[in-house]
Amino acid sequence: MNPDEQGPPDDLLRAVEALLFAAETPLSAEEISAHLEGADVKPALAQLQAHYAPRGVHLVERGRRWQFQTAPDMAHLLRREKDQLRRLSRAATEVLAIIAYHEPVSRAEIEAIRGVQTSAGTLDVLMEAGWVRVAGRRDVPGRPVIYATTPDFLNHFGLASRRDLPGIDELKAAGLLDPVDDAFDEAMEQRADISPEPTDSLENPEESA
Amino acid sequence: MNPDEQGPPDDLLRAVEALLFAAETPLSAEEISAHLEGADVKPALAQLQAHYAPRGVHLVERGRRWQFQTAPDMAHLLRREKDQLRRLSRAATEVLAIIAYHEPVSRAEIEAIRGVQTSAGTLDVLMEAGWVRVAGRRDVPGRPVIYATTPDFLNHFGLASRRDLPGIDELKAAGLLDPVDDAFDEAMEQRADISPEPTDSLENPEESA
Amino acid sequence: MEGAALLPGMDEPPLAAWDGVASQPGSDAALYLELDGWEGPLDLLLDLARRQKVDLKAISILALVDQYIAYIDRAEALKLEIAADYLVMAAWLAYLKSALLLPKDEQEDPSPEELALRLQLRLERLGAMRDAAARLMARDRLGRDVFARGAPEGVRVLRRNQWQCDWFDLIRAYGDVKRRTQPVVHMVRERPVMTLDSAIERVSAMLGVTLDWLELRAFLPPHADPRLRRSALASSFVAALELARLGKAELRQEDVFGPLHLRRVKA
Repeated sequence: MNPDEQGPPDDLLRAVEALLFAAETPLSAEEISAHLEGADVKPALAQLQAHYAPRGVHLVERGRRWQFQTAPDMAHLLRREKDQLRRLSRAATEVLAIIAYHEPVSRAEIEAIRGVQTSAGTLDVLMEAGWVRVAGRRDVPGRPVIYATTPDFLNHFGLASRRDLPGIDELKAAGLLDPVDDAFDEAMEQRADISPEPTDSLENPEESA
Repeated sequence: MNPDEQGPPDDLLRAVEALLFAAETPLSAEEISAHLEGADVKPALAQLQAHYAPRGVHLVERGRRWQFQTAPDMAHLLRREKDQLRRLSRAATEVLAIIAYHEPVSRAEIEAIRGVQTSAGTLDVLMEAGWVRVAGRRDVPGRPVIYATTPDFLNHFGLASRRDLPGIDELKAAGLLDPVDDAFDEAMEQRADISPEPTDSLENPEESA
Repeated sequence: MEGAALLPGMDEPPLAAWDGVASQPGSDAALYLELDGWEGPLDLLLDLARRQKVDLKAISILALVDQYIAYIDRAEALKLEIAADYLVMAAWLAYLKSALLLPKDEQEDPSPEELALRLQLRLERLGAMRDAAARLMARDRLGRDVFARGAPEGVRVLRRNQWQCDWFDLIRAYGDVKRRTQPVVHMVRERPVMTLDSAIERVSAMLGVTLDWLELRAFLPPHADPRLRRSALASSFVAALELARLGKAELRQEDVFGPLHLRRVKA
């Protein structure tokens, strides 16, 4: 049992629990606090999270907002045929990933990565799902619109924040989120440093064939 | 601590908890059991009910169906009142003033004094504000409701009593009863004072444009 | 995915749906000719590259070029419709291959190695995002794997009106009502005016003094109350028109709205 939990829960804890159970949308600590005469609710949130961790319902934080949801291992019991999620096209899932990992990002930047034009419908689908929003314009000639993800995106994909995106640290460390031009310059510099006369595998198809 | 609860909850308990949490309607024990390969869920329901009894959310049985709901002593938290400052409309201010000067007064009398009809909403607003109350009925045919001000009214406007309201003579002295014609003339004179060469405007529109 | 799915001589079923990872291992021989299944030539290249089963960093660009061109050739042989961008890529890759095979000192700038490196970097980036998308989609998703409360009671914020009105508003409102409804006695106030007769008299008298043009304003009483001046200006203007009509004066105005001049007409 959690060491925080001894005896019956106090009224503040019960109040936070009741509010989060009743809420129709995730609530930030500030919103919860506003309902409770400005009480500091962070310790109660931490206690509740610990209390619910082994249970069938979990308390999760998504983009600084909190909500109860069923434990992931209960998915097989709860899956409902009637509200199957609409299947996203491959293009839409890739565009969503590119926006999430690079945000904010313009359409041209998305296309540079994918090597194809993005149909208007693809971004519309993502915006209609409430996962992507227009986040302003880039301050370059043409002032292109830039896109970013929404709090609903984090909520839907079970991410506490963008730092939770799968593998984002590794991708960043490997430079895979940098534009090709930057990576190219860096690679050329490294090559120059290591071997001024590189003999690389590119010329040697037999080796890897 | 509940004697039923030792160690972490088992999977059946967790499944029942998750199912009830995610359900859109109350579920009978049979319905829950049907989702869980016919397991006997009654002990789990009893355990859950005992577990949630001291918490902010209760598991309740109504007509043989089970559901989670906010603990009754926490229900008041689900509604929060927020003050919103709103300016009294001109019509409402006039009605309030008439009631203050003439109370107790019926709606027909208010309309006779104002010279215009008064919408029902206007009196509602004044009663919502707590400044006007129903003070009985006038003993005339139709027995119309009569209105008067409240102690809150005096309080809000910083009056010790209604006698503190300025009399007609004082209003006159303050220029508040001057006919509109006079007020207009006065305004014109003030304008003339400001621009000593008002004749120019006839011959030279560019200058004043 | 409909239409162009072809399995040259193989009995494997076609891919039912894209699953976000490279094609099944061992399917080299059974190269699916499904251009509809790829999101452009770069995507096809990435899929071919993934078949080399090595890190994208260590990929053989020459082998990749051969595979891509072979693939397009096969599609052409089968008379499949091939989008232009796939053909452009094929031509570019053929050029890249020939350049890579040239001796170093005959290579042009930018060197084919650099072009190959750029291609490899692009494939790596697209591959990273393709994998990221697959991992994202495989997460426990709200409404599919995890669920919010099915019947939340809801938390409501009720707005309570706090009405604002101050003492002065109240008193003024009462004054407005009283003023609006009290019986009004209209009295016309005596105003300082110059009558038309006196203006005609005054202007004629002043015109008699000189034969020069005089501006209308010169005919006004110099130190009059502003309200009298306004009246005098209007009357003097009408007087000037009247005198002109009678042939006793002439009027001149040089531009629209400009100063109005008048002078006596010699009798």
